[in-house]
Amino acid sequence: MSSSVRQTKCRILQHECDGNFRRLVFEAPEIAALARPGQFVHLLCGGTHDPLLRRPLSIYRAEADQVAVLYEIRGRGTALLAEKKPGDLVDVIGPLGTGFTLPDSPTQQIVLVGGGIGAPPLSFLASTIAKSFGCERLTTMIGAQTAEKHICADEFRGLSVDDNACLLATDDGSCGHSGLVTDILRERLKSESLISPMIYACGPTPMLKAVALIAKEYHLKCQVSLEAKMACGVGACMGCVIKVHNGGGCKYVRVCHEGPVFDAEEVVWDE
Amino acid sequence: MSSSVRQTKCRILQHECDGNFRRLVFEAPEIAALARPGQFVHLLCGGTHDPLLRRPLSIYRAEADQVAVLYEIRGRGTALLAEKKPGDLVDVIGPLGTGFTLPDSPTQQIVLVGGGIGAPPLSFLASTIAKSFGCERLTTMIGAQTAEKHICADEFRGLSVDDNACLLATDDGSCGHSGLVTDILRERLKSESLISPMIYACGPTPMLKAVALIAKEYHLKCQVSLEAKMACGVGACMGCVIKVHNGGGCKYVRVCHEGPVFDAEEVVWDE
Amino acid sequence: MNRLTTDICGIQMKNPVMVASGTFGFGKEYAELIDLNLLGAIVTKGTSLVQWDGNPPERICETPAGMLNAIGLQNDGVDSLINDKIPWLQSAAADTPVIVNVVGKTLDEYAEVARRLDGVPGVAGLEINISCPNVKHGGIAFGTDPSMCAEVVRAVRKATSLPLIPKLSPNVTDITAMARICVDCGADALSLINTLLGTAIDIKTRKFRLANITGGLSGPAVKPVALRMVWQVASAVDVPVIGMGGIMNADDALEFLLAGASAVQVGTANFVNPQSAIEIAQGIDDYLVTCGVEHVDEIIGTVQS
Amino acid sequence: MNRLTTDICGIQMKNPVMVASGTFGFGKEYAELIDLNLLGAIVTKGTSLVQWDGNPPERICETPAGMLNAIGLQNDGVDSLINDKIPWLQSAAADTPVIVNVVGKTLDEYAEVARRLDGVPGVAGLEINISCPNVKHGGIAFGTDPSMCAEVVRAVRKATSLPLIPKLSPNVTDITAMARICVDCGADALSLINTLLGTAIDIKTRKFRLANITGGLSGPAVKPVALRMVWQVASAVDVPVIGMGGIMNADDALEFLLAGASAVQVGTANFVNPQSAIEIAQGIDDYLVTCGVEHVDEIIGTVQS
Ligand SMILES: Cc1cc2nc3c(=O)[nH]c(=O)nc-3n(C[C@H](O)[C@H](O)[C@H](O)COP(=O)(O)OP(=O)(O)OC[C@H]3O[C@@H](n4cnc5c(N)ncnc54)[C@H](O)[C@@H]3O)c2cc1C
Ligand SMILES: Cc1cc2nc3c(=O)[nH]c(=O)nc-3n(C[C@H](O)[C@H](O)[C@H](O)COP(=O)(O)OP(=O)(O)OC[C@H]3O[C@@H](n4cnc5c(N)ncnc54)[C@H](O)[C@@H]3O)c2cc1C
Ligand SMILES: Cc1cc2nc3c(=O)[nH]c(=O)nc-3n(C[C@H](O)[C@H](O)[C@H](O)COP(=O)(O)O)c2cc1C
Ligand SMILES: Cc1cc2nc3c(=O)[nH]c(=O)nc-3n(C[C@H](O)[C@H](O)[C@H](O)COP(=O)(O)O)c2cc1C
Ligand code: FES
Ligand code: FES
Repeated sequence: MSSSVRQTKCRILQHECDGNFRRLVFEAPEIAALARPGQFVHLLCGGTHDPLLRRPLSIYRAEADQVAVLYEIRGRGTALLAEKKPGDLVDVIGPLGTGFTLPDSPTQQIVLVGGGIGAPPLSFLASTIAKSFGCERLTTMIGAQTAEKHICADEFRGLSVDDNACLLATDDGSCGHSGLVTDILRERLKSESLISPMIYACGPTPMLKAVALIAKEYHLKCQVSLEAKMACGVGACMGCVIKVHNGGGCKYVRVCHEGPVFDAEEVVWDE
Repeated sequence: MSSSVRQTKCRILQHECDGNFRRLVFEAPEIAALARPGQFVHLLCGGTHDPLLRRPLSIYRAEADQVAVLYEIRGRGTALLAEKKPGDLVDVIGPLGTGFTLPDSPTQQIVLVGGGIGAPPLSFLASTIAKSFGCERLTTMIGAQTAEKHICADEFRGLSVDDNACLLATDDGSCGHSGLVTDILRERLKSESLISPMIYACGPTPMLKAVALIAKEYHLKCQVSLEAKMACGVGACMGCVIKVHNGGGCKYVRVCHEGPVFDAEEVVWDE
Repeated sequence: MNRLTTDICGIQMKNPVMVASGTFGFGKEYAELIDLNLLGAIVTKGTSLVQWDGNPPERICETPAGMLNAIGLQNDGVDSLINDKIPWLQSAAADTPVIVNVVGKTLDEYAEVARRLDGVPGVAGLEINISCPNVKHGGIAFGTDPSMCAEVVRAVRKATSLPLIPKLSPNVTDITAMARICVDCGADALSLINTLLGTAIDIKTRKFRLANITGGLSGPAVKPVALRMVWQVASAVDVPVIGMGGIMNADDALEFLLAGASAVQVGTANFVNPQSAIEIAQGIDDYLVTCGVEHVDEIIGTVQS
Repeated sequence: MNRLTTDICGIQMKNPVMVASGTFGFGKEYAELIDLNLLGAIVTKGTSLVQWDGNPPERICETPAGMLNAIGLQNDGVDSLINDKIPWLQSAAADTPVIVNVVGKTLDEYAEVARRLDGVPGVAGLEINISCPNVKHGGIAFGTDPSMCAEVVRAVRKATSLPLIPKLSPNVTDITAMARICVDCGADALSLINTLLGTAIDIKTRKFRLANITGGLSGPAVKPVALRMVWQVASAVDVPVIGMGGIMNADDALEFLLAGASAVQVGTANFVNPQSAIEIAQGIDDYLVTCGVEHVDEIIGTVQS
């Protein structure tokens, strides 16, 4: 059986602090070789029984023998992870989950819509798309609370052909559009500066829901990356489900296995 | 009410590693001022709920505004403590317990009998005795498994008037007497090179029991410092008891409050 | 902290955070480390008619996020409580009500302790420990057998006019049944949970870690079970419920209040941080301010399903 | 690892370390991370007669040294098990016996699942889940009510000749009573414990953290309770006992063996470290070598009081 996932104790190569965000780079040649944008790794943050479970983090970079994640300190697990130093080992399972499906045609317009800590997997996706198809048809729209919370803005700018291809929004107006990133999306579609783009979105659920609604309205293909509390991360515990449409009815599918990336129209958003 | 115990977050000043032993020095002026030989501090080793409880460590030095402990990594609590670095804070309650009662007369011979990790409180006691009465009548006998495990030998040597006043024993004969430290005690009493000394002992329970038997045989005053698993450390939970004689019967008393130092003849050793 | 005033069956407390029986001695042990007058109430160590020796050591053992204890209710008996400990508390912690935790090996013993405490100045109420898993004769059997439970509460009820707070055992199939029985027999409030019966083995010596073999599990490990039971009982009875089990910080305490507890007790947390109860009261106050709630009563039992 | 061979009511295992129901899917999920052939046995996710949807999310929640789950037994039903999952396991893990965890909402459903599994190649035994706290219709009621418990075991016993292993609920006053009933009704072995019923509240939203309100507590937090129950049951019945609840490493597993478990199951630990079960089997072997014990059987139930 060809294996697509690994558990390894990985040496930390870099661990940089940027405000409340951390950029963690570890040595993991096998995981790096297997990783696709939208997939995640499942990390042991502490060494004791409290907190007990692993934490899922999206893959932000997978190059040569290195994997990087970009995370925000949200609670005790990420706080413990943040204490680890270069040279320390971190127990990683990955790559996990079903990532983004790349566009089949290089001629289609592509728009990436990110919010907050949803940016890292989109950054990985953007660089993968750029490698395959170039940046010509790529537009990124990234929202954050404030200018300082724009974590991958420089990278997105680097992959944009002009200023119109990388658009920022902040809740407080401290940078780019003052308001929601979905305002920008809607405006661009309306003004037809974007025509029938393929949408990739990752960010807070309300943002994803708004993007999904816009996609539906304009009959656009849209992939969203969702979050859920996870235990196993590998599809065994059925703990991380979301509701999706299933024929006339609904069913629960696993964010860690069938997702975290789903077609927006599959997802039952109402609840 | 005059207070004799403090809870404070203390800054770590030094934390040195010597094989499996660690010497931890922290800033705690109030605790240092109150501390007496034989007392202990109760330390929070980790920051999570696992392990949950504090760990008791004997006070090894209390000078000016500093308190020092000397400990061995035995399990998860001490392993977590060992990770702390100078500058970190450690939550300390102390000084706790009833320490050694100093001899009332400077003319009496004094012998300190220590085993393994029992040496640190005796070192504190030795230096206190030396300050009050000088070293003339002080003899120390310290046992350990091997020469490397003799943790305070230099200090005891420094406080001894001649080679006969500081005697080492090792299980493997790698340093000093090959065998038990109690062999030395017994031999010295038999040869009358020690006459009616006051005995202070700290170390593993079998050693303490052997010392207590010798003391009884020679009708000597003997104080022993005992260990017990502790929860509160302040006398509230009744978790740390040992059995002592009580009139014709027995009763349970708290190692953290009535102890850790007891008169050897008080203790019910049979069990 | 006016927002925090709490009345549990007539016991007036300045805040709803009490210290739990057996984890705070008789107050004196912690008097040098915290200001006892800042506590909502002090619940004493279990007190019996005569002095009890308790169990042989080892009596405690740490477990993941918790601890086992098998103290066996070592205490000096009710007369020593009345003559020494209560008067001391009255002078040292005049602002803090004292609730006496009552234990017995027979119905008569329970009743007699309650009788002696009736009318003693400085005793605000009785918590009836029918649930200690570490006493062989009565204890656990009283707390897990419905008819024995009823008998104890009735007997104590007859013996005293003090507020009566049976303390329920979690080691039962249906804790609401026990709760209803207690209320029917005259309980003014209920405390829960006592400890979960557990054990631990030392694989090196191949012996049980506790001399008593089994002990009571407490600490954060038990919190989900305790919270579930408090929610069940608070939904099932009309008397105030005092919730406890693994409360380590204000967030934990607030979970219990939202689940329906009118007050909480802090136990094992005292060992980890003697300031816990005081910091928790402060943290509850902060939460109320942040949420714009005027009084703690307004959040009790308001969890949404 | 000849020292570790274990026979549980005719189920031959190369070691006494199984993976617990619901924590290992149907084996496939972990097949790329560990060698399934090194496991003592695989217990499948609870399997019902027809496909079950399970509970709405949130289904899980971390707790101190533990977790709550309210999966609600989402599964594809017994036919999918027989047609897809068992054949896959037979080819991928030929050396490892598979025990099917059976659930139902009625007596008939339990019996019918058992009947369909009778004689299916690759099914070594049935674990009867009478104790899942997350199913409303049957589940918990079967496992906590003595007469319903008896009925389920009897019904399943009639429907199959496979080894029958009821899985007991810890949410009872006297687990030995339930154990005896199961044995009297034809159980060949017993598994315990399933999860402890608990809950958790999000104080920010003031809602329960689980959509189902309550869930089952597992992980190291429950180990002392699980070990106590295993010791009680192993002392009370003559059939083999399979112990579980918070086993994270070989030391934990050895505690259960010393307490009287003939085999153990590893559940929540799989989430933390998928290698757990294999490392535990190795660790038990190391312990036996260190202690000079020839076979694991020799240490079972040898804890000294
Ligand atoms: C597929 C996936 C990819 C993710 N990628 C990233 C990423 O690249 N960078 C990043 O910073 N974060 C990412 N997250 C979220 C990250 O997993 C959580 O922030 C982290 O688990 C919180 O752990 P904690 O111990 O610090 O917080 P906790 O103390 O556990 O909780 C703090 C807060 O975070 C929420 N939370 C806890 N666990 C999760 C979880 N598994 N999913 C969502 N919310 C949770 C809690 O409800 C609580 O509100 C991802 C989550 C998923 C499911
Ligand atoms: C009054 C007193 C003074 C002490 N002074 C010192 C000292 O100066 N230096 C030093 O190295 N150690 C000292 N100890 C022992 C020290 O407290 C334990 O080694 C420590 O608590 C072990 O914690 P752990 O988490 O590392 O080990 P754990 O994982 O908890 O246990 C490892 C081993 O240590 C034993 N142990 C655990 N807690 C205690 C305890 N409270 N007392 C005795 N044994 C225990 C366990 O049974 C086990 O065998 C003292 C103990 C007491 C009671
Ligand atoms: C060491 C110890 C001693 C206890 N003694 C008593 C007691 O005497 N009477 C009683 O009713 N409960 C006693 N308890 C139970 C506590 O009061 C409380 O119900 C339980 O520990 C759960 O709360 P916690 O998790 O906050 O500790 C004791 C608990 C501990 C840890
Ligand atoms: C996510 C999850 C799902 C579970 N599903 C089942 C199940 O389907 N059937 C069952 O009998 N037990 C189920 N259990 C209980 C476990 O098999 C086991 O009895 C329990 O978790 C205690 O062991 P542990 O602490 O090692 O996890 C489940 C446990 C968890 C954590
Ligand atoms: S986290 Fe276990 S199935 Fe997704
Ligand atoms: S440790 Fe609590 S009384 Fe000694």
